[in-house]
Parts: sequence; structure tokens; C-alpha cells
Amino acid sequence: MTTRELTYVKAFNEGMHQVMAEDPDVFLIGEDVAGYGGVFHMFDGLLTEFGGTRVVDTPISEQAIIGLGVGAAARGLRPVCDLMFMDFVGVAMDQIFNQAAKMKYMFGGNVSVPLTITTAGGAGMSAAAQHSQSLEAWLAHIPGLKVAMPASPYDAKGLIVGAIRDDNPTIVVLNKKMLGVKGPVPEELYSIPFGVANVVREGSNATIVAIGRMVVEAEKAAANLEAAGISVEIIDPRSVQPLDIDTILTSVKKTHRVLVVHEAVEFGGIGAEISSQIQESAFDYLDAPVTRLAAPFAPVPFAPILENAYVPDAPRIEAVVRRLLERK
Amino acid sequence: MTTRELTYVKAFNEGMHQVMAEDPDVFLIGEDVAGYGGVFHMFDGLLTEFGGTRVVDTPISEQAIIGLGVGAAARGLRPVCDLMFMDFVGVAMDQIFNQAAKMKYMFGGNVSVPLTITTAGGAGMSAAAQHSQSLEAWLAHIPGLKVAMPASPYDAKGLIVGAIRDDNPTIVVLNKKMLGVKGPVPEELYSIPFGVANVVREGSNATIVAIGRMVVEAEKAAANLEAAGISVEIIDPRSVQPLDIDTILTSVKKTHRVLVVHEAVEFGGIGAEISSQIQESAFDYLDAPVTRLAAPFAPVPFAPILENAYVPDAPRIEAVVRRLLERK
Amino acid sequence: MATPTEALEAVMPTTRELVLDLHRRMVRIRRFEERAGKLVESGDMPGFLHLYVGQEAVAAGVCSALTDADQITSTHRGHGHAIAKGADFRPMFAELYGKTTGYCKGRGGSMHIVDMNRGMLGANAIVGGGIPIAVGAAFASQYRGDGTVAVSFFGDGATNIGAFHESVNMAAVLNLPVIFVIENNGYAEFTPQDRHMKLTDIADRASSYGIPGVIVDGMDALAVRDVALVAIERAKRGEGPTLIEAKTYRYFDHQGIKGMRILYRDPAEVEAWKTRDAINLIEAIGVERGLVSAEEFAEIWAQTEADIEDGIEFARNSPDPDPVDILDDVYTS
Amino acid sequence: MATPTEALEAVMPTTRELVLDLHRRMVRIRRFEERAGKLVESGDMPGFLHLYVGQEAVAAGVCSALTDADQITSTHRGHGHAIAKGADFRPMFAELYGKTTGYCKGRGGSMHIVDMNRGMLGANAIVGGGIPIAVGAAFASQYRGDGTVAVSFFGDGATNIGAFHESVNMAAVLNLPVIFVIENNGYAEFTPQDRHMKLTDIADRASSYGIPGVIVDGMDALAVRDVALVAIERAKRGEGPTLIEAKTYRYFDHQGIKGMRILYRDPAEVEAWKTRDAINLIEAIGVERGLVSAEEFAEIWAQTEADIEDGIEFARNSPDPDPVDILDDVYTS
Ligand SMILES: Cc1ncc(C[n+]2csc(CCOP(=O)(O)OP(=O)(O)O)c2C)c(N)n1
Ligand SMILES: Cc1ncc(C[n+]2csc(CCOP(=O)(O)OP(=O)(O)O)c2C)c(N)n1
Ligand SMILES: [Mg+2]
Ligand SMILES: [Mg+2]
Repeated sequence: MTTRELTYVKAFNEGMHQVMAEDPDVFLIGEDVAGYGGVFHMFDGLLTEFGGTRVVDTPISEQAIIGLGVGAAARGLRPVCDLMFMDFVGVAMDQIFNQAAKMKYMFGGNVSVPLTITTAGGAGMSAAAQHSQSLEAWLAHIPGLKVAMPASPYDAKGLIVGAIRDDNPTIVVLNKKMLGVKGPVPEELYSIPFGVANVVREGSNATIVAIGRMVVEAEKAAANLEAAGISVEIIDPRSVQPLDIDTILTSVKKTHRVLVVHEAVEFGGIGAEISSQIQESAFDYLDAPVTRLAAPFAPVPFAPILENAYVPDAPRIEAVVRRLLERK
Repeated sequence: MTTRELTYVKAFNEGMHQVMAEDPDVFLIGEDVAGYGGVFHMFDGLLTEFGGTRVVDTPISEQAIIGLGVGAAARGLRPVCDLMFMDFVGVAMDQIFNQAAKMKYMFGGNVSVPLTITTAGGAGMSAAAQHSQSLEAWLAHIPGLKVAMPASPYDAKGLIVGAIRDDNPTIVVLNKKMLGVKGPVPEELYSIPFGVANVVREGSNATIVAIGRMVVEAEKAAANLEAAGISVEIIDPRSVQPLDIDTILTSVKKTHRVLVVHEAVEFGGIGAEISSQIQESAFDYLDAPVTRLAAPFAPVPFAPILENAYVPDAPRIEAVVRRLLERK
Repeated sequence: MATPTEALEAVMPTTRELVLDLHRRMVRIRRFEERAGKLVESGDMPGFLHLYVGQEAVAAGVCSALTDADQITSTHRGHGHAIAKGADFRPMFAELYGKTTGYCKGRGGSMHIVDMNRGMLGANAIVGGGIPIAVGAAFASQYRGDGTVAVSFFGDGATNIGAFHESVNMAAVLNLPVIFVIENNGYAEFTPQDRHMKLTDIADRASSYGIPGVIVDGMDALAVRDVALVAIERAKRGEGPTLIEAKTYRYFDHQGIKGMRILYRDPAEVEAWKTRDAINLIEAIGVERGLVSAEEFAEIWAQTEADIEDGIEFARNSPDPDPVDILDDVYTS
Repeated sequence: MATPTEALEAVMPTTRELVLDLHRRMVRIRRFEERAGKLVESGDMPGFLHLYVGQEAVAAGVCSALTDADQITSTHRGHGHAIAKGADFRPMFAELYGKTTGYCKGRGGSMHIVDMNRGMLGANAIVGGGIPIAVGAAFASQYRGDGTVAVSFFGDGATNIGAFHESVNMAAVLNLPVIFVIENNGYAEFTPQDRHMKLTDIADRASSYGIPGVIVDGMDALAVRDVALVAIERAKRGEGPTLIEAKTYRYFDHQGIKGMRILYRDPAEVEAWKTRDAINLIEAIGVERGLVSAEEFAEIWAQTEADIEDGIEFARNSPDPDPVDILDDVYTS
């Protein structure tokens, strides 16, 4: 495989191109995804390459966008429906959770819904309360749906391909602040299945389970901690539904201390589920309580000074890991 | 106070009558809440008593119903907006989480939204996947919103009054299967504030934190266990947002073993948050992992035999408590 | 009320086969429901039912114009659409009884009947929930160029929910082969139309989307079929969606077969609609025009009873689901 | 395009005060935005801005007909509405700079400007999100019988989202004193109107709700004011909502002050609209009719510049929020 550096958004875009070239049943639909290539340029070039039948702009009608995907998927196509900002799930939630996710089960297995929803989440852009949220905990609580949050260009490409090839409704949440982040990406088409965690870094003193962009912050923290002689293992679950708890448990049983970090508000965040599962299954291995680091229980504030304080970052991760290691 | 037996729904209804009589700024709006008194008869008699200006039927337009409440609340009224089935949050979610809940914060404290949403959740009625859900974990994950789940007639009355008097957006989730359950209810107007747990039963061997109707099942299990010499303390948080963790911790520090039980699917349920907070704050007091009992990760099935297996009940609670006590 | 029956008679003559076909679909709906309603009322069957009785001409008329390859989406009041689209009584009763032999293996019940082999893409317990899904099915038709169409059935009340608006506009913009069928029975639950909108004719809403809006007598299956055929042809020609408003009425309460708990409808109104009963009408047409004899119609009623007994028997003798399988089919693996 | 200006002239004469008032509102919007756009572009100010420049006549015309007790809700493109409703530059600039002295104490930024004292119930970053909220404000007017009205501003693109449909229908059914103002600038982000709906005149959608739909030249503040006054009077008489479509245009890109990244609009189209600029128009009317002199208009521009400098200075010197207060105002206690 030839590998070169690509940005996160270019890697995603390459995955879209390749999987659409491979499978004529894949189409893309959403607001300004065709002519404009998506407001984050996630879909640049797709209209030119695949034409207006397969790359379709829509009115501002998120219920109809997702619902159209559900109906087309039930008929065997593989729609990619774009939701632009994750904050917009609220206007389309019924189609996501009551329709797409439940169809297979409530119809007795008679229908599959190979629908992919793409969206962008996360804070740090001074986009304020309605354009900065991380709502993966909601989505992960929906039986029938799968949810991935790529934390590198490699994963952005592999997970969108994995999502589209998956026979279930999936949602891929890109992180807005990572769009320009670069990393190695193979040229070839490859796919990362949902439910397989990535051991981003091996270590022995503590485990950090990091979600989405927090993986990058955890890596910075781990590098600093290493300099201080503290060896941290970083696990990126990649998908929060399904959750690869086995990989997490293996790590925790080795390190005995674990921090879960995410951008969403802590209360009711995905960290609560991860924490609960860890202590349920590795209770006797824990030398300290499973610890969470996440956003405070407030909407995302606009002012940069507040927003910086709001989202966890490497210095705070480092501080919490140190406290975790002090715990007797 | 004169106290007599009332059903859960009558107690709720009495609270509505009394609080509307007390405060002319309170009005009720929703689908078939006026002429029909609500499909669960929650609102019987209100139209007759308070007239069509204060008790208002609407088209089937949940976004507009909640949004109307938001706008009226921002102008100082105290709207009660009915959502009929909790499963319908999906069609109104944006107004709930991006508008009602965020307004105060993102507007710098300049607006209060004393809006109350009423709805009915829970399974056990053969109402299938789209009319049986328990989605409190979503709502509890929304900064700015408060969420209560009354587990007795007494609480149904007190919490709706508490919700309407609260200056924040609140949601009161009645349990459909409890509508006909009877219990003692004072005649007078009283209010239960959000964030104050109810120690339903005192005990010493284990704590059960039970949500909504699961309180009733926990009580049955506790009675059986008592006969076997096992003393169980039952805590009903009453509101899951805010969560009265202090009362829970006090109990856990006494019993050292705890089971959290709810109707919603376990993965990402409110039990995860409660479990995480307990082990974070009472780690050294725990003689066994915090344990959860909740629905399996599937939509609610229709067939009674499946639905019965789906929702936790007293026998299963009892069995889990026994296992919890065996844990060394 | 534009009833193109006469105008189209020359082109699409009312044949004996057609009358029998529509009659059979309608009788099957009516008797299935009356029987199912009783079974729930007696406690023999779990759950609750939204009965379609009274509105049969709409489902029968539209579905008689469709093939199994055409798709429909339905509502909480979905038995009629399923039966009109060709669903069998055995798996329908079995589903209502929550049995493994049901259309949804007992997972869905009354509000989620599905039959992918017949192009019945599912009933739906969320008002408006099925409308965008039909748009998606039509998108697939256009994408594949397979000449099929999709139909979404929904009520007068559903036209006030956001999903309706978004779906019709989207279908119009994308020129999709979909037909939106409003079954205007005058009520959203217990709220009369004049309390939930300021229009008399909901078909007028078509003008918001730049598509044709057609009103039809929803008690006349032939008339419904005719407007459906026109809309289907239009859709197949690539000219986009049509909004059809069928004026109709439900005989039972919003839910169940009992009488009304409160008098939100004038009993005289109910009786007046019953004088225009869809099944009586088709029988009168059949006999008057000498196409079908009264005996032949009676035979359909009898055959339907037999099928119902067979379906109930089948359902009762079918196995219950096993709770160990409760996690099956949450995901496709 | 029905421009009732002439017809109404006799009843509501175009006074010198009115011309000055509308001019001032529009100039303040334009210059505030051009300046704010530059400050963001240069990196001096955080975030991103959706500029209203070009559409000033709509906000100015409508808001000139309202009092502080009347409520408005706005959109992602909300500066113009706030300024037209009387918002001050100091807290506006402070908010854009994320300072404690801002309208939202720095919590909200550009897309969430609010001014409860002026009846500005908030900008909104969710397309359509503010529409039902205006309906609620109007419900409060009716409930209290206080004679106030509510106005919701939103774009052509927003009329395709469910919340629009539900809100207008609800307001119609409940006969609420609310005015829905579509600012049709021809585009939803980068998608032209003919790709997001099949209508030329969005005012036609009023017929779906049984309310009046009015089209007005959105570059003519006097014309906008006139139709607003008619709608407001109607609302106050208890006759319910009106849907106003103002045909207008935005001069800058969907977001920011840079040129277009892709050519989704013909530059000739942009230039053509600029020849009908709203501020030029009111200046021409003022001078032609001998109501206001060119010098007086120049004075407004100059005063606006001074106010802007003052606002920016104030904002820059204002304190940043303190992260220890990050949890304040999540709840009212
Ligand atoms: C989103 C949503 N809101 C409310 C309901 C409750 N509900 C079920 S049926 C119904 C009335 C539907 O009226 P209409 O569309 O006219 O259909 P009809 O029942 O008359 O066939 C309502 C309000 C629902 N199921 N879904
Ligand atoms: C529910 C929702 N969908 C999509 C967006 C992204 N978005 C922001 S502005 C915009 C276009 C709005 O178009 P229009 O209503 O015509 O207003 P204009 O920008 O032209 O003023 C879109 C799609 C959003 N903010 N909210
Ligand atoms: Mg109806
Ligand atoms: Mg626009």
C-alpha cells in the first residue's frame, strides 16, 4: 500500500470517492453537498465525478433527508445522508431513532437499512451552543444504530467506508476541529469495521480511553507524561456503538487505572457507560475509581476563553492522570 | 393535611387543577388535552374549569407545541406543553434541547424559560417499539433541562406542581403502566422540588436505586428479600436531572452494595451515570461492583412474552440483589 | 368534488373483474378489522387497534392500481393498507397475536405490519413518520429507473406535521414518482379538521409545492382508483408527485371498536356517512350495471369469513416467540 | 409585485421623520456589519458571521412599525434584526468579541444576540428554530390581551423546514397576532430557490394555512413598512397571522465578507441587485421629495461611524468572562 499524508477531511473525501466508484448503489444527499461539496468540503469533487443522480442537493429539510435515506435503504440502495452539523440531529431525530434504527427489529428482521449518516461535531471553533455539540451519547443509546467518531485521517477514511459497507444504519461523526489535521493514509480503498478499538499507544501505568478529538489531546498528554516517566496506554474505541469493551478491559487489567475523556458534557455522556462497564467487569483490577474528564454541565459557550476552559485538553488530561496515579 | 387514596393519574390531575387555580399564568396546550382531557385522561376537567384560553387543543405539530411554550415562557407565562407519548420527543427535540434548555445560558442569563413538558413513557402495554420507550437518559444529558419521573401518586401530584413552579424548563415523565396505581395523596396543594431523592424504604444490606415504575418492582423484591432476612434500602431519585447523588451516596456508604434499575435500555441509560458517580465518590465503600439491571439493547418488542422478558421486574431484581450479596 | 369516474369510463371501463377486485379488498379489510377489534376487546388479543373501517375505498382504490413492485408506507391505522396491498390474513392475525409466524415475528404488532414481498414498506406509529420513507422508496425507483412508484397514505391530522411538509416539497423538487394520499376522515384523534387547520380542502396544500392537488370521493373505490391511475401515470412519465385528498370517514372510535367515550362527533354525522358506505356503493354499482350478481358478492363475504377463521386458527396455533431470541435482528450481521 | 406604498401614502404619509428613521436603521446595520466582517476577517474578532448587508430594508421597514413591547425572533443572520429593533452597538460589539458586557455576556456570540428590553427574543442558529418561538410570544400577547404582536424573520430556505409549516398552521388555527416575514434572498446557503422549491412566490404558501400572503419589494423600506403595518393592524384586530414575502438579496457570501468561493451566483446578478440598493433608494426618495437633505443623510453615516468606533472601543476594553463562572445561568435558581 502506498501511504502519504492527507488531511482528515481529504482522507474522508477520498474514502467517499473510492466507495462510490466501487458501488453504484451508493448515493449522497444533503444540503449543499453537490454544487458546493459540503460546507466543510467533505464532498468536494463528488458531483463532478458521479453526476447529479448520485450526488444530490436538497432543500433544508432534515427529516425528509434522513427519511429519504431510510426509504431508499429499505429498497436496497446505500444512501449517505449528510446532516452537516451534529447539532441538527434534533430536527431529524424521529427518523433516526424511531425509523432507521428500529425498522429491522420491529419488522421482524424483514428489512435492512444500510443507511449512513454523516455529520460534524465538536467544539473549539467559536461556533457557540447550537453548532458545537457532541451528542454521541444519545446516538449510542439507540438500539439498531451504529456510531463512529474518527480520530485520525486514517480512521476518517476507513470508517466512512466501513459505515457505507455496513448493512445497518450508521452515523459517522467527523470532528470539525480535526478537518485540517494531517496523518498517513493509504491510497487504496480500505475499510475499518465498527466495534474494533484502536490501541493508539501502548503503556503500563494508566489507560486513557479517549473519544474523537480527545485522542489527539490524550496523545499530547501521554508524550508529556512519558517524559516524566509515566507510561500511558491510549485506547480509541473508534465506534461508541458498538463499543469494543474487550480491548478496553484488556488494557485496564494491565494498568489498573483508567481515565475516560470526551468532549460532550460529563453527565450522561458516553464516558458514563464506559466507566460503568469497566467497573462491572474489572472491579477487582481497579486500583482507583474509573475517572472521567469531560465538559462541564453547560451549553458550549461562545467566548474563546470560556470555550477553552470548557473542552478538555492535554494539560488537564495530564493533571488528571497524575492524580489518578497518586490514588492509593 | 387530609390524605386519601388516589390513582396516579388522578393525583397528577389534581395537581394540575390546583396549580392552575393558584397561578393564572399557567396554561396547558397540546393534542387533545382540552376537549378530550388528554388520551390518558391526565387533563380531565381542566377545560371545563379553566376555559379555552388556558386549556388549548392543537394540530399535530409537536415542534410548534413546544416552541410555542418556549416563546410564551420567555415572555413570563408558565406553559405546560403536553407531548402525549415520550416516544414523540424525536419530532420536537430541537425545540427541547437547542431552544428551551439553552436559551438562558446562551442569552447570558437574560431569559428564563419556565416551561413544563408533560409526557408518558414506559413499556408493558403491548404498545410496541414506538410507543413504549424510556428516554430519560437523553433528557438528563441536556444542560438547562430538568427531568422528573414520578413513581407514586404522591409524587405525580407533587412533581407536576414542582415542575410548573420551577423557573427552568422541566419535563415530567408519567409512567403509562402506573396510571391506575393507587396511593395516599394529600388534598392540599403541595410541591416536590426537583433534585430531592426519596428514601422509599430503609435497609442495611444493599441499596437499590430505582427509576420510575421500577420503584414499585423494587419494593416487591425488597418485601420478598426481607422475608429471607435481607434488608434492602430503596432510593428513588425522583428527578434524574438534577440527580440527588448525596442521598444515594449516603445509602451506599451504609450498605456497600448497590443495584441501579431502570426500564430504558442499559447501554447509555441513566444507570450508567448513577453507577459512575457512585464508584467515583464511594469507591472505597464498595464491596461489589455497582450493578445495573435494565432493558436489553433492543427496541421494545410487541409480543407480551417478549415484552415481559424485556422490562425488569421484581423477580429479576430479587435475583440480582442476591447475586450482589454473594459477591465477596 | 371532482370525480373523474365518468370521464375515464370510456378509457378504463369498469369491468366485472375490477368491481370484484375492489369489493374483495374492501370486504377483507372490513371483516378483518371488525373481527380483530372484537378479539382485542375480549382480551383474547393483546394491544390496541386503530380501525380503518369506513375508509376501505381509499386503500382498495389506490392499491388496485399498484403492482407488488410499487411501494406503500402507512400509518397507525394500517391494516387496511396492508390488506389492500395483498397481505395475507394468516401472518396478519399471527402478528396481532404476537406470534413468530406474524409479519414481524411478533415484534411489531398492529402498528408495524410490513410485507416486503407485496411492497408494503410498513405501518408506522409516528404520525407523519412514513411520509419521508415513501419519498425514499420513490427515490430508489427514480435512481434505478425501474418504473415503479411509491404511495404514502396518511391522515388529515398528519398534514400538519413537519415531516409532511418537508417530504412533499422534497419530492416535488426532485420530481420523484410518489403519490401522497391524504385520507381525510375529518378528525385527528378527537380534534375536528376545523380545529386543526383553516382549510376545507387539504388538497389546496399542493399549491405550496407546485404539484397537482386532487380531491376525490373517498367512499367511491372506483373514483379513487381513477385518480390514483392518473397520478401514477404522471409519476411514471417523470412529472413528479401528486397530492390526493380522499374525503372519507372512520366508523369506529379513534382506537378500538367501542363507542365514543366522549361525544366529539355527532352520531348523526356518523350515520350520514354510513349511508354512503363504500362497500354498499360498489355492490350497488356491480348489480345495477349487471356486472356482478348479489350472490357473487355474498360469496366474497363468505370466503372472507372462511379466510378469517383460517387466519385466526393459524395464529392461535402458532408458537410464541422465545425470549432467548430477544436480541435477534436488532442488527444485520 | 404589490407595492402598496402609493396607495397608503394618503393615510400614512412619508414624513421626514420616517425617512430619517428608516435610513438610520439601515445605515447602522450596513456599517456595523461591514465593520464586524472586517474584524473577523482580520482575526481580531472570534467566530464567523452571516452578514445581512443588502437586506436592510426588511428589518428596518418591519421594525419601524413595532414598539419595544412587540417581540421578534431572528435567525443565524440576525444582526440586522437586532439593530433595527433598537439594539445598541456597545453590547453588540462586546458580544461579538465574547466580552462580559455583551448582550449574552459573551456566551452567545453572533448567532445568539438577544435584547429583552427591546423585544428582541433572540437570534437562532437553527434554521426555523425561531419561528415557533415567535408563535409562543404571540400566544402570550393574546393570552394577556396586551395588544402586542410578534414577528418572526426567516429566509426562503427556512420555509422548507418542518418548523415553519407547523408554526404557521398553529398560529392560523389559534388566530395569533404574529407576522411571518420571509426574507427571500433567493438562496439557501449556496442553493438557489428554484432548486429548493417549485414556487416563484413563497407568499403562495399562505394559502396552505388560510391566511393572507403578501409580496413586497424587500429593497424598499417604505413598502416593507406599509405591508407590515397592515399585517400588524390585522393581528391587533384579532384576525390572525399574515405571511409576508420580502424579495431581497444579500450582497456578501453566505458567511463572511470575502468573495464567493464558488460561483453559485452570477456576479451580474449581484450587481443588478445593488443598483436597487435600499439605502440609495431611501436617500433618493428623501432628497427628491425634499424631505431630507443629502447633508442630513451624510450626518447619519458619520454618526454611525462614531457609534461604531465607540462600540468597538467599549468592547475591546471590556473584561473577558471568567471561566470560574462557566456554570452560571445554566439554571435559574
Ligand atoms: C408524532 C406523533 N404525534 C402524535 C401522535 C398520536 N396520534 C396517533 S394517531 C393521531 C391522530 C392522527 O390523525 P390523522 O392523521 O388524521 O389520522 P387518523 O387517525 O384520522 O387516521 C395522533 C395525534 C403520534 N402517534 N405521533
Ligand atoms: C436545521 C438547520 N439545518 C441547516 C442549517 C445550516 N444552515 C445555516 S443557514 C442555512 C441556509 C438558510 O437559508 P435561508 O433560510 O434562505 O436564510 P439565508 O441564509 O438566506 O438568510 C443553512 C442550510 C442550520 N443552521 N439549521
Ligand atoms: Mg384523520
Ligand atoms: Mg435565503
